[in-house]
Amino acid sequence: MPVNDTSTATVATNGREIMYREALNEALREEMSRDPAVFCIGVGIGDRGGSYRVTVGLLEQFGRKRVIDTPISEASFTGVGVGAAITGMRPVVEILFIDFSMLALDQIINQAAKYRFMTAGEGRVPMVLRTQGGAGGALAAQHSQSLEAIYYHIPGLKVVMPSTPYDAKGLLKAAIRDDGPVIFLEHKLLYMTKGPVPQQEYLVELGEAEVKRSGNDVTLIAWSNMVLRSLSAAEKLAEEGIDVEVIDLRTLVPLDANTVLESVRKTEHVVIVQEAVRRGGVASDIASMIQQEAFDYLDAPIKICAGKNTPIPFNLRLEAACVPQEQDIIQAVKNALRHQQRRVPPP
Amino acid sequence: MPVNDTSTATVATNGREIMYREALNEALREEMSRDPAVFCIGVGIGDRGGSYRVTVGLLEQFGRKRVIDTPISEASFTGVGVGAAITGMRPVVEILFIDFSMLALDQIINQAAKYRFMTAGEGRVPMVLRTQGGAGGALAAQHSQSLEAIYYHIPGLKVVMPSTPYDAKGLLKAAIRDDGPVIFLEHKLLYMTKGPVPQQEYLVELGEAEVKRSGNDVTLIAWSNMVLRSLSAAEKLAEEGIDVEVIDLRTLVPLDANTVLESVRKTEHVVIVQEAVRRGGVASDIASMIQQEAFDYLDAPIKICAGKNTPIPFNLRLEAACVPQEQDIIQAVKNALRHQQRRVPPP
Amino acid sequence: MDSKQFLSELYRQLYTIRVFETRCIKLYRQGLIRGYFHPYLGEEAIAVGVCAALEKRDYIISTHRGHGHCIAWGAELKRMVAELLGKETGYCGGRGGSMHIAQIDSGNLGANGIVGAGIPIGVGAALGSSIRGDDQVTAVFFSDGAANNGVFPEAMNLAAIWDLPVILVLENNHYAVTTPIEQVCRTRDLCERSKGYGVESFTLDGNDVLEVYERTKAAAEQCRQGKGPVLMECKTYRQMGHHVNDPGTYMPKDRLEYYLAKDPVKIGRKYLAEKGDATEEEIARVESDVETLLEEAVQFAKDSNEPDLQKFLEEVGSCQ
Amino acid sequence: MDSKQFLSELYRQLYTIRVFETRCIKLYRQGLIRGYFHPYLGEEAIAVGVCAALEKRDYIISTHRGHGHCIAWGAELKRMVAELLGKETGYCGGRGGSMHIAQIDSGNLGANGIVGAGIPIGVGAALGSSIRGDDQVTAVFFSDGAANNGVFPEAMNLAAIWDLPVILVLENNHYAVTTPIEQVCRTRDLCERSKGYGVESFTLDGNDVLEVYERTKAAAEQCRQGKGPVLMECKTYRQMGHHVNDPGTYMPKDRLEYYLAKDPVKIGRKYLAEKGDATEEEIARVESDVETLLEEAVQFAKDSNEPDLQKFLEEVGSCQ
Ligand SMILES: Cc1ncc(C[n+]2csc(CCOP(=O)(O)OP(=O)(O)O)c2C)c(N)n1
Ligand SMILES: Cc1ncc(C[n+]2csc(CCOP(=O)(O)OP(=O)(O)O)c2C)c(N)n1
Ligand SMILES: [Mg+2]
Ligand SMILES: [Mg+2]
Repeated sequence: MPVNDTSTATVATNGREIMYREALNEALREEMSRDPAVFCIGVGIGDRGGSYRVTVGLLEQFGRKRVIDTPISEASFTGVGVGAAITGMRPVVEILFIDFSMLALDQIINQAAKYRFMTAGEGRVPMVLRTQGGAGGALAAQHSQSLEAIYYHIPGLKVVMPSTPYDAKGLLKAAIRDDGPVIFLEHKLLYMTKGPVPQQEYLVELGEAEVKRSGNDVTLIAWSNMVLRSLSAAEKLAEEGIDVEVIDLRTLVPLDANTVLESVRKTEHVVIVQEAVRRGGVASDIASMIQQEAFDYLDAPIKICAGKNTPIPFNLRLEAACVPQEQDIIQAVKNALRHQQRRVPPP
Repeated sequence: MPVNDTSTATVATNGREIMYREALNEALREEMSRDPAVFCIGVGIGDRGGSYRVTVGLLEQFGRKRVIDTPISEASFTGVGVGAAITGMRPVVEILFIDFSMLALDQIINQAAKYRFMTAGEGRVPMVLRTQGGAGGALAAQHSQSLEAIYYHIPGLKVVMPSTPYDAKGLLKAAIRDDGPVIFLEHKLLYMTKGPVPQQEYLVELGEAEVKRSGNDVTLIAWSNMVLRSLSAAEKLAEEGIDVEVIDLRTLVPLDANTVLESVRKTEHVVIVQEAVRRGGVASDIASMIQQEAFDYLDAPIKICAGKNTPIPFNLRLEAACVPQEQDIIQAVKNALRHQQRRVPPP
Repeated sequence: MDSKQFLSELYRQLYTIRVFETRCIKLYRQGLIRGYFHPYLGEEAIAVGVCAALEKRDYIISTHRGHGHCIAWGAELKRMVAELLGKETGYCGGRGGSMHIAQIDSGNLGANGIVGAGIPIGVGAALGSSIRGDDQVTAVFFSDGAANNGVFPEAMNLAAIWDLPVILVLENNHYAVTTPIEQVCRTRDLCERSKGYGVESFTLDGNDVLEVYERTKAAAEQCRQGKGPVLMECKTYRQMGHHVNDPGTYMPKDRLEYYLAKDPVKIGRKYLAEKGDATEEEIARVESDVETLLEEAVQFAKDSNEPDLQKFLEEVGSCQ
Repeated sequence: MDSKQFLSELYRQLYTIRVFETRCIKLYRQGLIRGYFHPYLGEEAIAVGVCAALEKRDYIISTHRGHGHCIAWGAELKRMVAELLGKETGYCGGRGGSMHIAQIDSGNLGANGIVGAGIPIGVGAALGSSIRGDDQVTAVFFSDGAANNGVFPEAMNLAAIWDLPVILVLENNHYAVTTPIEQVCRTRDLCERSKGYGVESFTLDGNDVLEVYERTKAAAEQCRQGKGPVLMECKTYRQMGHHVNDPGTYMPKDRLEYYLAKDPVKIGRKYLAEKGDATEEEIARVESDVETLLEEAVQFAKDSNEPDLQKFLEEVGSCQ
């Protein structure tokens, strides 16, 4: 029986640290070993082991029937995943970059997301779509987008965005076991990051945020790669006496509103950090939810620290300027706290 | 010289009332007559005159070279529009239902939206993508979506959603003349609605909201079909002594934040009405912008009245329950005002 | 199954689809059915021939013009009519409607409102069978218009390179709404599109139920032998416009008459009479049985409840 | 243009691409170029042959492996290198990089990071020409992998039914990253995929610049006559891995050696020497001229400024 828990602390790691991509690889191996219905399909995942080496070794272990290299036919192999899922399989479809998933959105939005609903619950699409987004490394406008907001808006889809190896593994396993469909979004800058991952099997349930750092002055909400940057910003701010609580949403849908609201009611100040462009992003939605549910607790406007409103440029300096950096987050927190001071009458 | 104005009042209509779809038809005719670079392309727009009869008569007037019926190849004929636009044409691409535009999102999001940016401003994509969304008439889950939030989130796209024949005509003409790309979103329930449209040529500039009803108690923000419902809700509320200001955004990108904020600072109460599902919708973004820019003016949480979190069902009663109705809007306004009363100390 | 019984069964199916569509068009005109309704009139032999040649364990996947596929696959008429009427007792509890009817437990994976989208989904069902090692075939129905959606060649290629047991049933009724196939295709036969993918294909008379049946039988056999997909282009014609409300005035009279003369239901009736040696009386009994069943179905649907609004809202509310 | 001058020009182009790629790979290894870099080494004859056969008024559209197309179309080396280095003076002011280089005013509509996406865009350029009545041809470059994106058949069909002046230049280098074409295609020749769309197609030796040139000339002529698109499948092979960092160990040695022996630059040199009667000295002069130009370009790029951050932020800030 896997431990069904949500915090890194509970399962002893015995000092084992592995990379995010290795954690994902373990999740796939374990689930494929456990359940013959699970299979992987995508471009370059078999012989090549995946562009980011997440699926390395799976072909050798599970064979060509269950680790399927496809032609560059994103729309169709995603649709193939949907069809296999409907008929009892548990496909893990990989699309190399979230940017390319734009080719497959009919199958995701019109088919996978709606099938269960349209069939009044008779149909199920236990499919995981793994893909990867974010800026980093001068990959330019068509290989750097943060597009989770598109999936977030579609009823019927779950959206997962882990930030640590521990969460990546536990959430991917849970996603594969979920009735789905689950959009599982990785970040290209996270694959090589390391963290503790226990030997023992465990799951991280979908829909549970984690307070990755507790604090009293301001609630900082982030997901995916922005969690790491937010945590280091929080350490810097601590040196200046600002005590930041960092919440890692981990799952965007279902959203763990309780954890968020509880923290907001405590700190009365909120910063949401998002790599995606601000307009129409997930941060806006969370802000709108908070102002509705905790209006009387807010001492200052919710501050959103987000990507610039532009496609990502090739040049590395410009690229960096388009995405929240540690310094931007620090500034956002200070701005969030400053508003309050304006409202306090001078002594 | 067309009158370049934004309010229905300015241009005399001499009592002429035409339908929304007729207004769009006039816009296309006028722009195609004016500029030989403008052409229309889509499924069933020529011989059939369009599913909603917007393009009726264009084939006869402009011939097959400029009114092009296509196979069911949404991704490619949208891409064809992009290519034609890059090389000096001004295509108006029609996709029958916004739901089907999911097939063309690579061309819209990865190509059209980014081309100008990636070429450092050298390239231009003066293309209009006309499509149509919303629920109505039991068309079920794949023909009823409100997906403007997807386009709204993508830097490089403009998004227009007119609610009246007057705006439809003036905005479509402006969209065709714009450097683009412009996503022009119509609503299936609006095509047969009538309104005053002057004989004289005019444009409605992109990026200007219109106060369609002024009031002092609460700011109600809406777009597309929800404007009509909001206006009738406002009339009902007026009978109960609640004075609602109704803002029709008309263009979602660029967003006319000034008009919105000015109203909010006056009324101190906000309701945003959106047909799309709430999670990740445009309303959330506008709410987050308002709470940031006018935090100290708000007397109550911003209330969002949105579609239910579900694909649209076939059955008409269920369908109606999924989309804000007049009664829901009335209730939302009352709720928005009620919060205030809780904060006022009892006499 | 002896020939008479078999031919009688085929005819029963053909006739059922015919009267189902005819009757439901009436319900549509009476305002009892709303939304889109794309009649299958004139194409009945394809659904019936294909489904008769498959096994119970197989899968089919359908289109926006899908009532015929459902019926030929064995759907209950009462749950069909109920779904078209948007009732709680319909196959999708009134959530789906004409364009989304499915009967998953039987292997009918459902209709689709997106033209062409069912093709990769069907290929995916076949991939599942292939992974599991199950001896199942998937028949994917689609029409000429769908052949212009890029997922058709894409998904056909996937089926080809993985040798998947898929029968691609191209119901070439020569129109996509009002667009004649000649306007959107340079070649005469759409099945030629499979050649560049190394996929066997052929045309056949889609109005002849026995021809459809025989060719499907052979195709299914090939599929089960692991030889990969087969594309069957069934030439046919709609007997009316694209949609209930489309008068179809653009359809040339002589073409329409040619196909009306080759009416698939009449052909099936003739087979039953001539090859099956059935008497006029026996045939009339089949017909009246079908009519009775259908009237019961209509009554059932009319008597059924609308979906419960409160329950629906609770379901929706509990979803994230 | 007399034959010697013409062959010399072809060779100059071939050699330019060769040394450009080789030099820039060095810059990549030195960390001066970042992001993706897909070398065109071994495929030079296709870009050069195709572009030489077109007119200045024509259009080309390129791919992620696009440096060769740009150079053959006449791009300035210094602005090319500058773009790869992400400099302000690059063709896209450092915004685009290798995968998005375009030179729109010259008719090069640009590279693309989405495999296959350029195909409909190119067809759109041709549609524009056709609407305007301009006598322009559009050459669309793409490789075997892109032929599996549904937009290839979709867009080819559009070009076919509207008789658009499009040359579809399929650079079959037999790989999509590490995926060999045999693994994702049942047929030997990808050009067979055009048959089902009524589009003329043929294979040719993509390493032979004169063959590419001649066949393109003829195809362009057909296009200008209004006969619609032509698909040319140019057989070729990469001389290294998919990407600068890909050692390409999966490429069978004998295949690689076969193609290395058929090196397009060597073939072009031989043509110049034999058909063009150029002396070794003359050829060496072409080569050294190219090398000088390239070194100047590299220096120019190195000396150029990074894009101005403040200006960029103002641009972005002023956008909605
Ligand atoms: C992707 C997509 N584009 C357009 C439509 C609108 N539409 C509905 S049915 C239809 C015609 C389909 O033609 P065909 O595939 O030949 O099927 P038939 O109606 O002949 O059975 C069209 C264009 C759609 N539903 N989906
Ligand atoms: C739609 C899409 N899918 C996947 C990729 C990742 N990718 C980049 S290049 C490439 C291989 C392309 O192969 P091919 O079209 O043969 O071009 P070649 O590299 O051989 O020139 C892949 C899969 C992409 N860029 N776009
Ligand atoms: Mg058809
Ligand atoms: Mg290739």
